[in-house]
Amino acid sequence: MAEADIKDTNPESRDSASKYQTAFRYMLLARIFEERAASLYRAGKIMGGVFMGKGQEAFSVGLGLALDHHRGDVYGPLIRDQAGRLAFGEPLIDAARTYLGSVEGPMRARDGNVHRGNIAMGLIPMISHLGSHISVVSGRLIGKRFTGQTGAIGGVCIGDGGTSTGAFHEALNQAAVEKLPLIIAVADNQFAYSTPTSRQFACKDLVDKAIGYGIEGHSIDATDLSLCLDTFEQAATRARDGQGPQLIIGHLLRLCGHGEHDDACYISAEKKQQAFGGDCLDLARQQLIEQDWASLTDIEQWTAKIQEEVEQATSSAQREPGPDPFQESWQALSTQRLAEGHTRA
Amino acid sequence: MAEADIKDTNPESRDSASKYQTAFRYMLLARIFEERAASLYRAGKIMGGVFMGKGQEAFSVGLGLALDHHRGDVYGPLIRDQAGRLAFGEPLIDAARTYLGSVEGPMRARDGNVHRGNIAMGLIPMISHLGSHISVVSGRLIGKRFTGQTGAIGGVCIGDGGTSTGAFHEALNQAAVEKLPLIIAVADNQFAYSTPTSRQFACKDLVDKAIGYGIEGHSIDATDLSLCLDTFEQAATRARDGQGPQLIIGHLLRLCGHGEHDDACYISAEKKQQAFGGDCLDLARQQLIEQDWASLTDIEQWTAKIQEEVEQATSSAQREPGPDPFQESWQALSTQRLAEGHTRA
Amino acid sequence: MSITYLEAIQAAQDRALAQNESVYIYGQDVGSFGGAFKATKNLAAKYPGRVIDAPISEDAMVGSAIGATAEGMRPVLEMQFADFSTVAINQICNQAATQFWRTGVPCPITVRLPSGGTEGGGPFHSQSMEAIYAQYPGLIVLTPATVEDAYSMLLEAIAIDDPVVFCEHKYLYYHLKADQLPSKNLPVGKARIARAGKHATVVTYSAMVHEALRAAEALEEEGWQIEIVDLRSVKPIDTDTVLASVARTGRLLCVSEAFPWGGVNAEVIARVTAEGFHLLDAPPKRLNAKDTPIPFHPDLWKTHRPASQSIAASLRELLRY
Amino acid sequence: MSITYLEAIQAAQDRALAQNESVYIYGQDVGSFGGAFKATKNLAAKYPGRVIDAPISEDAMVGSAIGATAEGMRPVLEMQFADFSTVAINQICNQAATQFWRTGVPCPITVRLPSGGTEGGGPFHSQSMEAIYAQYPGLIVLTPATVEDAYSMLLEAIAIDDPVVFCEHKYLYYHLKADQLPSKNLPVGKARIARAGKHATVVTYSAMVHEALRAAEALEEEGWQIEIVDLRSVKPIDTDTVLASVARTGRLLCVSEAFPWGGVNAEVIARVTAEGFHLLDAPPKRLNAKDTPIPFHPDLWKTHRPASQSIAASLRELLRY
Ligand SMILES: Cc1ncc(C[n+]2csc(CCOP(=O)(O)OP(=O)(O)O)c2C)c(N)n1
Ligand SMILES: Cc1ncc(C[n+]2csc(CCOP(=O)(O)OP(=O)(O)O)c2C)c(N)n1
Ligand SMILES: [Mg+2]
Ligand SMILES: [Mg+2]
Repeated sequence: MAEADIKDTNPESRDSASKYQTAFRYMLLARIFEERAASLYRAGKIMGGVFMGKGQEAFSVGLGLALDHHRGDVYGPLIRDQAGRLAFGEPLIDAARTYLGSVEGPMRARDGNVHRGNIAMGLIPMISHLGSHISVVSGRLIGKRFTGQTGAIGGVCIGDGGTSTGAFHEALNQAAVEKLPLIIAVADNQFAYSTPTSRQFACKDLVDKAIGYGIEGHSIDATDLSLCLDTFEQAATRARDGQGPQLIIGHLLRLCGHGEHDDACYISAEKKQQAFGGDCLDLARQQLIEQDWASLTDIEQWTAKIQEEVEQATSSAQREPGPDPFQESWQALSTQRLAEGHTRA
Repeated sequence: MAEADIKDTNPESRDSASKYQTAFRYMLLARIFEERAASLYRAGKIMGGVFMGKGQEAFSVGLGLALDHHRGDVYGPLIRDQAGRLAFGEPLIDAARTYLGSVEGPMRARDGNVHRGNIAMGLIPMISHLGSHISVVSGRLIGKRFTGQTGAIGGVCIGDGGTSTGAFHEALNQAAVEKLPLIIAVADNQFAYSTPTSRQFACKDLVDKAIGYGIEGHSIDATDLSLCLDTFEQAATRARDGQGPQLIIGHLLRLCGHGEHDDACYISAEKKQQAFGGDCLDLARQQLIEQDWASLTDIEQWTAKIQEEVEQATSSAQREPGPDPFQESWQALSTQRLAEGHTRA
Repeated sequence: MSITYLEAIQAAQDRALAQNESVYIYGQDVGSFGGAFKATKNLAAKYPGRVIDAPISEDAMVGSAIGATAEGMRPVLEMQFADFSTVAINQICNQAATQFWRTGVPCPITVRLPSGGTEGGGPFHSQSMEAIYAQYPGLIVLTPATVEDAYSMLLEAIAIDDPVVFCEHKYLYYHLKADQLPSKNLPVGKARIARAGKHATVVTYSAMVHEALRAAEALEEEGWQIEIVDLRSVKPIDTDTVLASVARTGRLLCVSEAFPWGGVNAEVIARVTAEGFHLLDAPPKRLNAKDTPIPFHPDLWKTHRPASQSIAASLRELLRY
Repeated sequence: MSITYLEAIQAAQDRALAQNESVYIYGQDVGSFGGAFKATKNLAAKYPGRVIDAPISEDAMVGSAIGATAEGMRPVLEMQFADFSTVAINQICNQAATQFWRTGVPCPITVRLPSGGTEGGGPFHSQSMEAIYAQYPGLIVLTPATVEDAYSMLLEAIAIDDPVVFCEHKYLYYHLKADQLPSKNLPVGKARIARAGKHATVVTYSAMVHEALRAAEALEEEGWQIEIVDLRSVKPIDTDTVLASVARTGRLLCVSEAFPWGGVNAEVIARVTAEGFHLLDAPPKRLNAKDTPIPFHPDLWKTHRPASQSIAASLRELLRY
């Protein structure tokens, strides 16, 4: 990612400036990449769907940055977490390859869309069934407890709609009983596909669920990058300190369709003017300027570099070969001798 | 059930006396019946298991009495709700027949144990999978809403362990979103089979879950019959008044094994001395005497009559024929023309 | 006028809602949005309060529908994708399917499963689950292959007093068109001869009917007349129609898009070999998808599922025997 | 010394815990209580912190086990009854079973399912779910019929790098005894000739092996020698051993306690008729439980499931052909 100098000289402020900058640039990278993916989708170059994190990059990047895979931290992102994935350390090319069906991608074109992961680096390859990846992240923390890998934490993402699943409940409760160092980031973006939260839950704020699980909860304006960064950083510290699961609700608005096939006609224009309706990227850009942490020229330069980076990733993924069905093993088992292969008929 | 006069002359107090008496006698009936079932079980006369509500009759009867199936109310009891079932109006003989495998029972010996119900009278025939009957009760309320049966409410029972199921969560949330007139009675009897609540959930009191669903919650000492009666009565009124789901947590102790095959060696004797460890039946008996709502002689008479009633039910069920496999239709579909019957082979 | 398979499903629900006040529709985004695939388009506006958005709670969706039937309702549930019904399987197979047998009270729910593979669908948006459900007593499992069947069988499913798992194929949603909706049709439980022939029988259902038809055309050029039986319903199976066809042709190939172990193909072969062993001039064959999850990439997906070419190749082998 | 099927399961878990630090056990009441059936008796005390009580959250139980494998663990999960695994099916079939294929990282979990019918078990404590799981790619499904297999196959299941669904039969828990535990045994994936014969082959597994053996004894008195193949593993199926037996006898009866539609019986028949059609002197037959939920009452239950008498009757029909 493009680097830039931080002008502030006060060390503490320099630290936050630097972190803010880093976060902003991941957000920008995610946004620009996803816009590119959307245009490839419209051009018919992407099979499957394209799901954007537009409007929730600040919340997503907050968790991604709070985790450190070098320390053994585990991350379970969902469909709108391109920014968090980048911050966690997933290479951009993995996203490009997965969307574009390159056989060199982490899922080898067997799985696509946003269903990628990297188990070795602690990045959970989500399946589609909402909520079902939470207990998988918990299981890694349980595994680490068994193997004595202390100090590692987990972070997992879910949407407002995903909180209605049985899997969400069972996993949260289990994490609470096991007092796991798990951050659960709920992006309340006011919609699950077309369904407004009024048809999804009846509590005032999803953070009201924390007490019922016996865990700590925080509810924030997720359009505010500083707040996101601080909240997740504190939550990570508390989780590492043995304070158990941390439920963080981020309030924001989905600024795009559910996927790129969806024009989101059901989201009224006023929503954007109301609380949490802003674009976190615009707000962060303003903040950078206001705090004098970056100039417009800096941002322009970053943008240009990022555009180049995105261009490189997508065009190199596009040049890469797709899968060859005749090279495929067509076996789902790792134990070769027990694999039956095709039907015997 | 045996009747007795109420001595009090103050009308309000007479009302509560009468209700208390009625409740007590259902509790007694349930207790005596289940003790009989347990002894039949020990004598090898009952296939399957016997599950007792010992210690939770007050809580169970509270909900059963608050519901009125003549008004269209619906009741979804679980394994420890013999008292509530009787109060709701289930004939004792149905329990005896189901345990003893009489073909004249409501489940025609196809299902047994405590899995009986009567759909027409609003009594849900539970399946074993914990939590899965809650949404069925909700569905009946949704159905009543469609068909304009106003004023009816639902009541559903679950244990502390059952709150960990995904089904519990989905159903509670759904009921909250639909603002259904549903009372959810959680009998926190400190154990799920052998598992203490510390391994089941991490919140202080399960009532803490109410706010997270956006519903009203109440937590009571469920060894206290008056409290149970009042709480459920109020909850029923609030549900009928459109206040939405009412979560009621009853604190008590399971005073028996999980089933009669289990000696509950894992429940320490001290538990009975601690808070909520008392026997609600004993406490209610004391109360009856103290309030002068019944004399010892009255209670002895009731007991004798109830014993007779239980004896009659079990012995007549025992005399009844079991099912005849050759008379069975062996078809699971109501649409005869689509039933395949046995394997064609 | 021309109507697609998807429009037929919408029309059937429209008609069911119009005809019977007890019908309601419940599922994620089925309300004003009209459903992920638009199978309930316009219905919420046309039938206020009867086409309802559900939370992402498949277990509770089905459980509540079961309860509503006891009040006389006939709920139609939409799963957003068949694959997501795994989290409702307990309610479908243990609660709904057992109710009539346990209590004598029927449970008329219809569970719509947008099923089967499409390009780029991947492992969790492509599954064919009919054979999972068909194993459980108490369920009826339908797999319409035509626009006409999508319409008439869905209407019939809603009218049937037992729980019906309605496996509609997403690949056919837009690909398949008919001139008009049928006014009458074969009843549920009857298979249909989709193409008459005399050299071999293909027994299949859903999207694979069309692959088989294409294969039959290819073989016709080679001089073979292939009969194709469209099962329409995989539970019950119309064994008589299948046997009658095998009696005519002496050769059987079963084709299904589902995973290879067990399933409809194995069940049909077990029935035919038990009751029509002497009718067979060659060993029965079957063709399924491969024994891996369903791949995302179109090039893999096309190889994973049976298609006209692989069906034709199997048929050639069968005819050579 | 004598050891039951249930004790063998306990012993296998004991040995796995002793041999491999990565093994842990997770399930409702498996800790100090030792499990609903006492299959983990004493293990919590012997291996502190490694035999853990789970909340009533089957989905999260399996999900967390999947996660733990990525840290090198080899979890063994106990479902309290096989029937309750329906609420974990999504994690087993979509998360665990697909992981290796999707990512190349194996997922060595073992899910123990106390399966099958017992007197008074009823519809929700008696199910045989092997054929539900066997349909999904990526799973191994084992069905031990003997004390020796219960022991050695469970040990092997825990050692296998893929997710294993281990269907242990509750009826055999106490009914079946052996003199000692085996020191070596057939590997997973191989079927066993449980009894040699030459007039007909019965292919079966789990508790039905013993019913078939009794039927074979009855037929021996009538002069028939019945060969019995115990599949041991229903995914994969050892088709070669089955075919070799049918080659010897020319007649096939498949017996399973599961519901009649599809399942192991249909799969075996499809394989045998495809690859060994000419070996058959009579149409293949099958015998399953009836197509209703499993009845509670012992008199109904005994008629619902296949048993030695009905197996013997089927064999007589088969031999008469
Ligand atoms: C169990 C399950 N049911 C249904 C779906 C289909 N589905 C995919 S995304 C989605 C909406 C998710 O909404 P939310 O959780 O709020 O996340 P957002 O898309 O807003 O980020 C639905 C219903 C699914 N993936 N899993
Ligand atoms: C989904 C599911 N998993 C497991 C079981 C097995 N089971 C039956 S009762 C029980 C314990 C229930 O505890 P709780 O809910 O506290 O009720 P209690 O027995 O204390 O009344 C368990 C684990 C079940 N019935 N359903
Ligand atoms: Mg959302
Ligand atoms: Mg309890």
